[in-house]
This record gives sequence, C-alpha cells and structure tokens, in this order.
Amino acid sequence: MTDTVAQGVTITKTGQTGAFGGELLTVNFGPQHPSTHGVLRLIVDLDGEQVKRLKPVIGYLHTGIEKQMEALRWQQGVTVTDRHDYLSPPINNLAYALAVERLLGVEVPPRAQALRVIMSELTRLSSHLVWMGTSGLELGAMSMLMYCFRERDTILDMNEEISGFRMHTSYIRPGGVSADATPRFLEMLDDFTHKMPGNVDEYEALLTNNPIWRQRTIGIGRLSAEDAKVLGASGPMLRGSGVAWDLRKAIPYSGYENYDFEVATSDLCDCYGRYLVRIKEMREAVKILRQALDRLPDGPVNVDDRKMLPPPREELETSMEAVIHHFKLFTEGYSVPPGDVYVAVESGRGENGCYIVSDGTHKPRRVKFRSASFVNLQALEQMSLGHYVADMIAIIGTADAVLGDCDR
Amino acid sequence: MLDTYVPVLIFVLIVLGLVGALVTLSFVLGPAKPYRRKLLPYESGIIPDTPAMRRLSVRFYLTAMLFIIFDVEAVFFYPWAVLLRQLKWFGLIEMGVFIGILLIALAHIWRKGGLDWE
Amino acid sequence: MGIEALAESMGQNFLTTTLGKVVGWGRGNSVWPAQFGLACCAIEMIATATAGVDIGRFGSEAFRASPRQSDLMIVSGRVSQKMAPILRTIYDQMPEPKWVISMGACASTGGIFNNYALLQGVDKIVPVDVYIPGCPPRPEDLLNALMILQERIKAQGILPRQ
Amino acid sequence: MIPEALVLARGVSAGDDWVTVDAQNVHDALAGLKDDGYGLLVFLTCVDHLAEASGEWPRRYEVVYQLRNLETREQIRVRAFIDGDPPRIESVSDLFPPANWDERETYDMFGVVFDNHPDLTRILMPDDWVGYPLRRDYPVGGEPVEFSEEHERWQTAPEKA
Repeated sequence: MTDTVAQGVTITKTGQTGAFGGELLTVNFGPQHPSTHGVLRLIVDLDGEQVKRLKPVIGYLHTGIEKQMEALRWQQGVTVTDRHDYLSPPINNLAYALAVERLLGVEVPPRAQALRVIMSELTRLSSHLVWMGTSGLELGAMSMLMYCFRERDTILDMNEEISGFRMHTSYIRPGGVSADATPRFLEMLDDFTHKMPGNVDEYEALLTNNPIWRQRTIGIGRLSAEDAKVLGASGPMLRGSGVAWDLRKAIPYSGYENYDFEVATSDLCDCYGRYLVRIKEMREAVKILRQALDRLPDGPVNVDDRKMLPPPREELETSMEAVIHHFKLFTEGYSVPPGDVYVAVESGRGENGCYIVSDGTHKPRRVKFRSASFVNLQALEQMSLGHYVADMIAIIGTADAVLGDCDR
Repeated sequence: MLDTYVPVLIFVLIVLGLVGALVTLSFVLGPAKPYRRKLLPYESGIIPDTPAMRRLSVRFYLTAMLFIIFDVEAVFFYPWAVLLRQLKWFGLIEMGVFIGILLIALAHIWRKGGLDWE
Repeated sequence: MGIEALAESMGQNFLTTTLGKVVGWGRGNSVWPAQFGLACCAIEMIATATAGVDIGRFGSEAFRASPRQSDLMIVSGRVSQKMAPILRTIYDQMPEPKWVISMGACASTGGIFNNYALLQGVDKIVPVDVYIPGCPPRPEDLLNALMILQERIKAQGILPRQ
Repeated sequence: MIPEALVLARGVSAGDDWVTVDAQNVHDALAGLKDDGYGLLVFLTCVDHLAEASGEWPRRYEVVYQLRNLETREQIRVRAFIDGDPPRIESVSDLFPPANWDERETYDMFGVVFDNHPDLTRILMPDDWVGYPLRRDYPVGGEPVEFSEEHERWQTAPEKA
C-alpha cells in the first residue's frame, strides 16, 4: 500500500506499528470540528488513544486579505483589517494605523492615543472571554460560555456606543479615531471597570481550583521557555512558559509607556500556566482601563492634516479648500511617501504585526500581516506528541488560534 | 399465579407500541433520499480514503474482557442484596466465597500488570 | 355528526388538526442547527446561543457537531475556495429534510471580499432558504431568520417520500 | 554581525533599519545575525516590484526577513532580491523553525522556490490551485461589479440602461 494521501497531503506510511503491535490509525480532525476553534484541520496518527504524529493543515479560511488591501486605497483598508483577526478587530486596526502613520511621519494627539489604548484593552478582554468560554466548553465546563459571553455582551454594547458597531468597529484609523468618546461610553466604561474584577473572581472561583479543570490542564501541552523562544511563539504561549515578553512593555506604542501594569507570566509551561496568564492579563487590562479613564486627556481626536482626513461637514458650506480636500480625498485618496515599515502590536493571541511597503501611489504596494496564530499553531505538534486525544483538545484550545488571523 | 406478571406484560406492550409508532411514523413521514455522497463516511467534512479498519493493539481487548468479568460479577450482587434479610448467614458466607474467588483473580491480574495501560 | 359537532358535544376540549400541521409544527419548533462556524459570524452565532439572546427559546439551542443529527446548516462566515467542497460534503451528509441559512454578507454574496480566494455566495453550491444581511448580523437578525424559516417549515407539512 | 562583505546596502526606512544582502549568501548572513543574538525570525515574506513607478529595484522579487533580538529589543530587516522563473533562494528553515510555514506561504503566494525546504507544498490555497495569487500580474479576481471603475462596460454608454 502506498503512502496514505488525503487531498495531496502525504501523511503516514501505512503499516507503521504502534507500541503493542496495533497499526497507526490516521484520523482527520477536519475543518468542521467542534473543538478546533474554527476551520483548522489536524491530520493525526493515533496509536490507540495516543497521538503519534500531528500535521495541521490550514488555509480553509484564506480570504485573500493581503491581495484585497493592494486593491484598496489607504483609508479603505481599515474595514478589511477588522475582519482578518475577528476576535480583536481594533488591535488589527491599530497595527495598520500605526504603520501608515509612521510612514507618513504623523503623530496622533494624546486623546486619540488614550482612546486607542482603551479600545485595545477592551478587545483583549473580549478576546480572552471568548477563549475562556469556548475552552471551558470543550473541557466540560459548559457554564463558562454563559458567564464569559455575558461580560462580552457588555463590551460589545460599549463598542456599539462608541463606534456604532458591535464587533468590527473600524474605530482606529490612520490619522486618529473615527469618533470621540461619548459621555455615555465613559459612564459605561467606568461602571464596567468597577464590575469586571468581581466577574474575574467569579471565573477563578469556577475554574482555578476546579479538580476537573486542573486535571485536564496541568502538565498538558508542555512548552519549555527555550522551545517557545525558538519556535517564535508569542503572547500567552510565550508568557505561559516564563518569558516575560510583552510588546506593550518591550516596544511600547500608542502611549503604553505611561500606564503601569505588570506583564503576566507563569513558569508552569503548560495549559494551566497559560490559563493563569490570561486570567492575570484580564485583571491587568482592567487596571489599564481604569488608569486610561482617569487620565483621559482632552483635545482633538484626529490629526488636523487635511490631506489625510476629511474636513468637518459644516466647513464644507463655507470654505472652498475644504470642498477641494473633501473631493480629492474621496475620489483618489491620499498617497504615502515610498518606503516600508513594520509595526508590531500585542493582541490577545500574541504579536500581530503589519508590514507595509508603499510605492508613493494611493494604494499600498504590499501589506503583510504577521499573524500570531500562524506561528503558534506550528508549536502544536511538539506540544501534543505522546498525549491522548482528549488532551489534544485542551492543547488546541490553549493555542487560542483564530483561523481568520492564521489564514488571512 | 401468572397474574403477578400482568404489569410486566402491560409495560412491555406499551414500550413496544411506543417504539413501534415512533419508528414507523418517522419512516413514513420523513422524506428519504439516499444517494452516494450522503452515505459516505463522515470525517469532519473530508472524504476519508484511509482504511478505518486498522488492527488495534491488544490492550483494548484485554481491558474489555476485564470489564465484562467484573461487571457480570456486579450483576450477581443485586438478587443477593434484595434477599439479604431472609438469607441471613448462609447468604453472607456464600457471597463471601464468591467475592473471595474474584478478589484473588483481581489481585493476580493487578500483580501481572494487566491493569496499567502503558 | 361532523368532527366539529362531536367537538361541540364534548365541551370544546378537543383540538382538531391535520397530520400535516402537526408534523410541520413538530419539525418547525425543533430545528437543530449543525455546528458550522467559519469566521466572525460564527462568534455572533455563539453569542446567539448564549444566555443573552437565547436561541433556546426557539428550540434550536442543540448545536449538533455531526451533520447526521442536524437539519439546519447555518453557514456563518466566509466560504473560501478550499472550504467549498467540504461545505458541499457536509450538506450532502445531512439527512432530509434539511434547510440552509446563509448568515452574513460573506456567506450570501462574498461580502466585501470580492477576490480570488472566496466563493462569491454560498448559493453557488448549496440551495439556500434564508439569507441574512449584515457583517456580522446581530444575534437578533439570526433569530429573525430562524423565525422566518420556522414559518416556512410549518407551511410545508408532510414532504413527499422520494 | 553580518560580515561586511555580504552587505550591499544599508539604511533606515521609517524608523526600521534594514540591510540588503545578495541572494546567494542570505543563509550565511542570517546565520551571522542569529549568532549575534537575533534569535527570533518575526516574519519572512516577498514583495513583487513588477512595473513599480517609484524607486529603481535591481530585480523583481524582494524577499524580506525581519529579525529581532529578544534581549536588546533591536530589530533588523534583511532584504534579498531574486528573479527568474521560478525565483529560487536558499531556505532558512534550518536556522529558524517559524520560517517553515512562512516559506511555504511565500511559495504558495509568490511562487518563490526555497531550496532544500523540508516540505515545500501549498499551505493556504487548495493543493490543485494554478497560479500564484499575490503576484502583481495575477488579477484580483472575484466577480466584475457593475458600478466600479474597473468595469469597462459601465464607463462606455450603457445601452442596456
């Protein structure tokens, strides 16, 4: 019998014998599977219940986003950046906006930077809540989904209040933000920062000392600090192995240097350590939100560069340049001086970067998204060798891969 | 003497009636359009071309057999437990011997390493 | 002595209906969706299944993992070229009677991604019953689509055997 | 550091410093950088400079490696220009494990062949896909939309209005 080939992917030599003379069974954890957090396909060789070989196959959600951005103008690209990592839309916008601003050599006013930090931390919270809800669901804690999505709905209401949209806010744009924070949003945020620590205690009460949760996650999916660095893992995958690398502290952007928060790390190097890192990150996010709200500077929220941002509506009746700027912006768009830049921001999953090459026209020459899930998924095989199939579910969960972000 | 079994008979009839009705109703009312692609094995969306019937390791068989032995042993406890009062000492000693024999077997299996998986 | 007269004499505690209506009522109120989350709309679909906007009130909270036990496929998210044959396979493997809700702009028409990588609308490969606009549509939109589908199922009644 | 002989050009673009290296000795350059502490390959991609107005590029494809030193937080970008059909370059997946999938994706999207890469197959597109989507001469695809500037019929007199 030749190699078993499924859709052109050579997997295993047939007849490979397992430990007790049983043949390896090739199983597809295919694209449509309740536990793969999206359309990830794993081709797994099982010796009985133990994973002997694992090959992730991705690409089932490839949306051609990088080609799409080459066909869109600079300001139009924002709507596409929302949708490639659909659990942290504002953070993708932030990476794209910072890259374009660095190319243009433009600095956004402090109020816009603070609003960007607020939206990023809210998104990090909602992304961790979705992770905890679905990971809890997979490991048997069904009620986690209900608890986590209850808080997530309050965050989505806040998103809707400030940007008019629940998930893909397109709030952070090159040159600033789309709208100033309304008083009602600040009220909701203030109320949220008071309630959230209590809710995180509730999650901890449910999970941290839960014997089933501990048994299913402690010692599962070991990734030593050295391996994590070599494999290029980032985010909770790296910090869960004791490496205190957080882009908000290491290469601060958008005013993160003037907020004091700790980098959540744990040197347990396993699924439980990464769970603790994410819980601590949620608490740190609430602390940052608190500080950002207390010291929210006032002032404009956009760069007042008419070449880049349309003038306010009422000015259109009076001044002729406003009409000219308005017309030029919405027909041709602005152009960015040639050059290339790479900006990395810390998303819930890890380092989400945006590499832009501009050739001086009004459309980018090349936009490359460095995706955290794309790299973290490569560590999947090393973490799950030798474990049972049930533990592999916990390992897929802890990698927290979003397939839109991975396939772009 | 037979009338003590009438409730059991009624119960069986009700069950058969209910199950029969459900099966025939869903057979009659539900549309059925079997075609080749529908009857292919489901493996998360991929049509598997690797044979599913692989030789499994002997541990599964061993564990299955052990389970059956001790499960059947548990079945014998029920009648004994019901009649515990009436059988007094005789029942206890009788069951003690029965359990003793199986306990020795369990100790032997445990020592030979039949229970651990690796 | 028509049925109605009999009902009169029995003091109105009879409900006369046709078998078709009963079958339609039963099927309509227990539509089990297959777990077919692709992209952002899947997150809104999960949000619909949680306590905030409870899809359980419509009898559809049991998201079945395997297509064999589900009768509704909610295509929630963008369908890429690599995923299209798999989506068709899953649709084929669902038992009759089955329905499809195309959730979101990307599933219905390819949405904002008009490029080589996406299938421009899932109705190119599977017959779709209800389309939902929005990117992603709100959970209430999904419930609205489900109610429209339920009306349509109840109206169908008994389907021909073959 | 990279032995000076290999460096063709050096510069700073929008705050990031970059180094241009000849395509043949990319592997040694990255090995030198790795020993020097740049342990993390952040990403690896390719840029297609077909018919580009600005700047004069030596060759059509520019393979870009972004490296970072976790201790000193420095970043450096290494460029290598290649050409040919298919363009070939040395694979660095033995130095940096994350390069494995990045190179497969660059092959999938641009058709750049990485020599002695363990498993150079398509990763994002279906396995039987023809063509390399991210090349500039590959159409964006999708369906022609009636009212858009790319749609030639709309700009001429719409007889069927």
